[in-house]
Amino acid sequence: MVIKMNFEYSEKDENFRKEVKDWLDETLPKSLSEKVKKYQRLTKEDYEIFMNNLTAKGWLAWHWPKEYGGTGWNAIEKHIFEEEIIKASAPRIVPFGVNMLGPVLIEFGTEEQKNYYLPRILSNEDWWAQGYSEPGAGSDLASLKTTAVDKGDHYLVNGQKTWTTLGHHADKIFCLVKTDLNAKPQLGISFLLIDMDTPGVEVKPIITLDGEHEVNEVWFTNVKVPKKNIVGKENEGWTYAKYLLTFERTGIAGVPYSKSALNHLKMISKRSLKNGKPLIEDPIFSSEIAELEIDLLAMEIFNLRTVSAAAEGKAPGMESSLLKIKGTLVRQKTTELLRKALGPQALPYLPEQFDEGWNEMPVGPSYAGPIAKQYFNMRKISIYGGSNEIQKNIVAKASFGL
Amino acid sequence: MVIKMNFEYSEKDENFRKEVKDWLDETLPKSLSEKVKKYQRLTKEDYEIFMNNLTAKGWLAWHWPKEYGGTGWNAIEKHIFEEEIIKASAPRIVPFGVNMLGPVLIEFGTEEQKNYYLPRILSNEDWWAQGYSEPGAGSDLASLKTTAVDKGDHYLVNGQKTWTTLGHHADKIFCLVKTDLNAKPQLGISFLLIDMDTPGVEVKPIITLDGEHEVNEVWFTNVKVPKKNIVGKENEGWTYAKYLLTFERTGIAGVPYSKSALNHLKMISKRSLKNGKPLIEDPIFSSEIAELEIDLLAMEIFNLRTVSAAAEGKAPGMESSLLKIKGTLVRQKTTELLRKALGPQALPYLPEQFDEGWNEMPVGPSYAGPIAKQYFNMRKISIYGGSNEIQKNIVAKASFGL
Amino acid sequence: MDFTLSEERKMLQETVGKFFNSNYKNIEKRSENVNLPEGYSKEFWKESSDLGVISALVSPKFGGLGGSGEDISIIFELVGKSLCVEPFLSSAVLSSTVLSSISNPRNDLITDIIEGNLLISFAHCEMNNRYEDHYIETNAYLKNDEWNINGTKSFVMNGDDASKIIVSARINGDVNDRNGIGLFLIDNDQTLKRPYNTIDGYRSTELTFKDLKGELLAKDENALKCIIKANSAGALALSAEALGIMQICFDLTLDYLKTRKQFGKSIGAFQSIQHRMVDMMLEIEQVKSAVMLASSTFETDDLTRDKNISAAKNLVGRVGKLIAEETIQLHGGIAMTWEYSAAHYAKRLIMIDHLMGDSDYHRDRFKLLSNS
Amino acid sequence: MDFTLSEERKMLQETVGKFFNSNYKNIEKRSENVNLPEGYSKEFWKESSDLGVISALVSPKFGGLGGSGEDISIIFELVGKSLCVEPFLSSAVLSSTVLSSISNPRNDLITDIIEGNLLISFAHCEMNNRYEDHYIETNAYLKNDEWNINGTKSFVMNGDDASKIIVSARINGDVNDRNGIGLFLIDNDQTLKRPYNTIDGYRSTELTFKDLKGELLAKDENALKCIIKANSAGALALSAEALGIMQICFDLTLDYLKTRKQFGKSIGAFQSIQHRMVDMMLEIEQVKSAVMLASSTFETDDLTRDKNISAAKNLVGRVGKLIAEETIQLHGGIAMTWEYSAAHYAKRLIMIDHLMGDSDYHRDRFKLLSNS
Repeated sequence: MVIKMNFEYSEKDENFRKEVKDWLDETLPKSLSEKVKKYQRLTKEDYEIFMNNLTAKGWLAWHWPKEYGGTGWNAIEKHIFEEEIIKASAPRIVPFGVNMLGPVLIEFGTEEQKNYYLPRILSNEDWWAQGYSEPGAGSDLASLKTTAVDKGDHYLVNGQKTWTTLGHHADKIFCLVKTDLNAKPQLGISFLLIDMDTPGVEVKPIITLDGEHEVNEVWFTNVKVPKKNIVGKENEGWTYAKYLLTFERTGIAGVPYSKSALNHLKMISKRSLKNGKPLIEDPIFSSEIAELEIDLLAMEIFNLRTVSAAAEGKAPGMESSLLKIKGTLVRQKTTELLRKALGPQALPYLPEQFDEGWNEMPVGPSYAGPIAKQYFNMRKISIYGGSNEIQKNIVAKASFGL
Repeated sequence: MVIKMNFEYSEKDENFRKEVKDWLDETLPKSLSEKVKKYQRLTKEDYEIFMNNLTAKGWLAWHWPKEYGGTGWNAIEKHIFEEEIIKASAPRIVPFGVNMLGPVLIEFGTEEQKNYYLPRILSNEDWWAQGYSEPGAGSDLASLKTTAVDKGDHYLVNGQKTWTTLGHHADKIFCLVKTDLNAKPQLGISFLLIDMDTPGVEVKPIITLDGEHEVNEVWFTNVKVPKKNIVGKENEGWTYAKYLLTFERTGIAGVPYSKSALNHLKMISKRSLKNGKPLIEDPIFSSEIAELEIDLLAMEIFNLRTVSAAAEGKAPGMESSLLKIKGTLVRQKTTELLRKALGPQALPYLPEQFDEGWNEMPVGPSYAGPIAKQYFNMRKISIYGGSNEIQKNIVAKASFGL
Repeated sequence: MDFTLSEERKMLQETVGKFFNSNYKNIEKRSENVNLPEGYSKEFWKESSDLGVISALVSPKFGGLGGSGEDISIIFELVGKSLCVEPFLSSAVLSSTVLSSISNPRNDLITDIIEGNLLISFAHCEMNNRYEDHYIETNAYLKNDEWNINGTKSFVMNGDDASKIIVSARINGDVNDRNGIGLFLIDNDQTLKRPYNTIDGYRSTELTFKDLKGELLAKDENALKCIIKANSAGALALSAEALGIMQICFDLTLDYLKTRKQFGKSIGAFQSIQHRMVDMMLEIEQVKSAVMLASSTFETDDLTRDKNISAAKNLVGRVGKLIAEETIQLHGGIAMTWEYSAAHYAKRLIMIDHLMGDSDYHRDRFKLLSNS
Repeated sequence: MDFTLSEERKMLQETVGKFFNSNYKNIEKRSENVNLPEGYSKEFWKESSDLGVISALVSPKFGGLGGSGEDISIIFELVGKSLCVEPFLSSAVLSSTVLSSISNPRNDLITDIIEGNLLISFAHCEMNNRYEDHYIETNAYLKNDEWNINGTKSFVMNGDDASKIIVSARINGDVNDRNGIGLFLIDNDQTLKRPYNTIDGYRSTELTFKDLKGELLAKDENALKCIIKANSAGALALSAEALGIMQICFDLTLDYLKTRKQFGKSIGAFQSIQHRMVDMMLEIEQVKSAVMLASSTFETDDLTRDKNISAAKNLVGRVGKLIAEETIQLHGGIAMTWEYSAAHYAKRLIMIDHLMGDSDYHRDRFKLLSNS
């Protein structure tokens, strides 16, 4: 009765990992992965190169069922895939079309919508953006103010969305809009697909505290949207939005990101000097690294447990929220220690160095440039996608029976 | 216009400090301060020796106005006095009569009550206990269940009080009781003085997690209490209780306790070995001590600022709550580091060693015996006297205007 | 990958869980055992043996029926949930690990332990060696072909009732040398004993030896290897025990928050309390993960074994403090009382950090092993 | 004891506060100054001089009107509240401290600084000396009775616009020796400059010297003493600046919590948020206390001065992180944007820990000074 747990990947899984790795080795341009490694700004084309490669390989829709052109992978395969693309420093797969809208259309779209939109997502013909958040309605979508008024053959949309990531690259946006103004919060909301080139749609950049332009405001002024662009039933958009929010998220803990940041931290701590000696030999700094590494090690197992359960068909419940909380804290801690490791070298800020082709001498070691910027940028991960506070509320409500 | 702040005590204050110190040197028995230093159990007589000395000197009622036999000291003098008695390892002044009931009687008592009770408190003839908390009503006194029913010439009291500190030594107890059963919470409460030897009063010990008997349950079964024993008006006891709760508390941060614990910690860290070297040379352990010392240093100034403002007649508001919170955290942290410093030496538990006259060889160094016990005992300080959570609620309500 | 419980595991967990539960129903029952002359229940110990609980902690190679990292974790998670004070750690884990790891394993003695007939304590700690594997002041010398041992061992769990003691002693070299250590088996009847209870209710003893005859079990490299393995096995067992305790602490606190009312609503309805409960829950999941990892790599190479065990024990130390302190704080006064079980769980949880290396020790060891 | 503000202090605080406020009304105005060719507003700097703000940072002994620890704290708390980017720290604190602490104080230069006619930067930091006072690679040698300086200085605040530079350089000994250090005054027109903005909006420069002639200001013991005093004065100024920033962060957050609604009530009504605000408030009071103590002992013996300043700067580093991170987190997305002031306060607060010694450096220094 000797009892053993098995933490190893199966041979099938290991083969799959090798296939992903080899494919990335072969197809991912070195110049592109270098840009990612150096935290340089990615152009729309940079994303498209990688995503077109994925399309060609049939791996773009890694979350979709096979019958719709997806991979049909189980949770472990998805986990391995995600781990490898991060390890290879590939650009991220822009999720709004393929990972967010796709599953909603597959579940709730009309045949016409599926036939029209899904192939365009699979071929990267459409670049989608997400229109959920509004000023005054972040984690709490119940207080939306953007309205869509029924005008017979179309809706007339007015309002403002915000935090629209990469919205300046997008052709289309899926939005939550109020269609019943008299309904209670969370009711009377519809899920609407809008062409960005419709008259009255305006995209305004938001510059974040690190000086970067990644997110946007999207303004709607008397925008006419054809009625067939509604997904599912009118006034039931909340259901579809929730479907997305609870959608299985294997990568939510960001383990591979934290692992690569931890390695980077160790490298930098070996090169940074404190009193003439490598910082990694400082007993206190190395202890902070060690406890972070232990937290990450435990979280990796926690994540694998959840992935493994998902592969067996158990939908993760509060685990997703707990992993989101811990994952963001661990990842933020790596950026904090990276910043601390640099000492005064973290101060210089040369925004031009993040442009492609910049080849001046940096101030200080070349790895120093993006570190402080990255620390401030990463403050966002505990805020967006349901802030950590919201996650705690969800866990408490779901698990405590209080 | 060179600007200087003055953090020094005035000469008058320094003279006062010397007077207190000299008096303690002279009158406090060495055997008694040794017991306090060794965390040995104090008998009723131990407390009385010190308090009778204070009475003789006219310093027992250090919080009272001069006209009632008090000292009339200002906040700085009170602060100095408290600091010195703690530094001298004197027993604490049992506060229930002199520091708690006294001020309430002075403010709200009848002439008869004042004339009868105050001299008995001043002479240590009566040993008072406090009857506020009940099972199910700790920090929230509004849900009291002990009742006092008006029977013409007396009240008939039934119910149970708990956490009654040193109640097993007490002759008398002041209680909050429900006199109007139909009133809303916080209303219908009266402030009643009860003789402990009245038939129907029963004291039962509560043994705390460290194995000690300091607190008690007090049960009332059909206890007859004369009507003249009510303080102030019937059903307005809440006002008097609040008066006590907001009563100026200079010592709330426990700074001198933490300072002496910090010194003890440094001493033990010098003697404890880690890999053959004194623990104090361990960079991480010494850093934990250093940051604790810095927190304490800042808190000492914060406390002095509050004391100094009080001496000028400004009643401390949220400062009391903030000092209570930080004071308990710092003090608990000292007990935690003391425990950690010992390593496995913290394990042995010889309850008999805390009895007077125990003179066997301890297990391990003589300082080790009380440390773990003290750590567990000190968990109470963030719970009682209004838990830290309650203090935060108070500050939020009073200061944020939310 | 397989994180689910096998059928065998579920069975073991269920059977032993029921058995522990029926014997450690409540905290008074535990106090009775604590106050027995031996500091534990000989009866319960014998029954544990009959049920195969001790056997489950020992590998079939040495006459047991289990002994994997997972077996140890399953049993000790239950030990934690019941706060058992029987000699599972001292005799069934530490001593049997030494006896099975020496060059010539002593299956005879292990069998006696498994059958509940013999108690052997492992006397390694000393007043000054804190948590070190190799810092040893007790010494042994050879005279007329016989080993003689001198010195004092501290914190010897169940060292008063054990018939035999395994003693680590220095044969040569400086107190802090990694070489020159020997392991000896001695009879406990001639030792000078100073038994006492620990603050968390366990029986421990100071043992003094004056020219006491001992049988050499291992020396030099093999001896140190055995000490390290025993201490690692102990740290794993304690980590699993702590995990069991944390789960009970969480459940007790949650129950309390549901029933206790303040200002007209249950305390658990307060958001700040809920968020703290989520933090606790999250960290317990982290500990569970670390214990699972350490268990699953217990039989691999020494480096991986010790690194993962150190990760687990370090996390247990940090999270244990959080859980113990929050359990008391969120309960308020009630968890400060002797008669309520939460106080005893919290005490044991805190004191586990004082056994087999605290969070600082294991963080440093993890650091060392990560870089080697 | 007297913790209240004297009339003079109140007046200074009020006058300077009003003046700063009217010039740094909002974050756009600050961005304008940041983007000026010199990285700050020469006009505002001159007006500050006319109003006596620079003078308030210098002792009457050297031609100023203030210069006590309290003066520095008052001014820099206001610098923090306005996020001013003018050379108060580089020229008015660091350089004037050196010039007044050398054996033959240079009142002439100090007067020029006070009058706003001369900017002098203090070039001590190097790419590899982290926060150390004495670790110096830049070197100086004597040739034909003239001092020549070679090396590169990093993170020289306002080092592009300054006319003169005070440079620390090694005359003899190893990079890490406490002795053999010299302080030199050089003209900045022949240095090789690599100016840049820092992430928190300040102008800094890398300066390279090739056989550059310099005037010796101090050497050996006196030089090190001056460096330590300048860095301590800088750490005090930064601590007070951080205190000012923390107060603004707290106020901005509280305001936001009152106006922003979620799930039908203002966010500030959520208890878990309130408790976190209390933690912030409490720690800001702690920082205020530590800064007051450090200010009041600035003119005592060096040991007390440096110990209390290290206590303050260590606490500022720890609490600064808490306040900056909580300010962003409790605001949610809005504090992540460039156009909202909280982001800039948070950035400066974090980066203050990267100047004049971080929390780790000052904890270690406090430890050292406590034991001496």
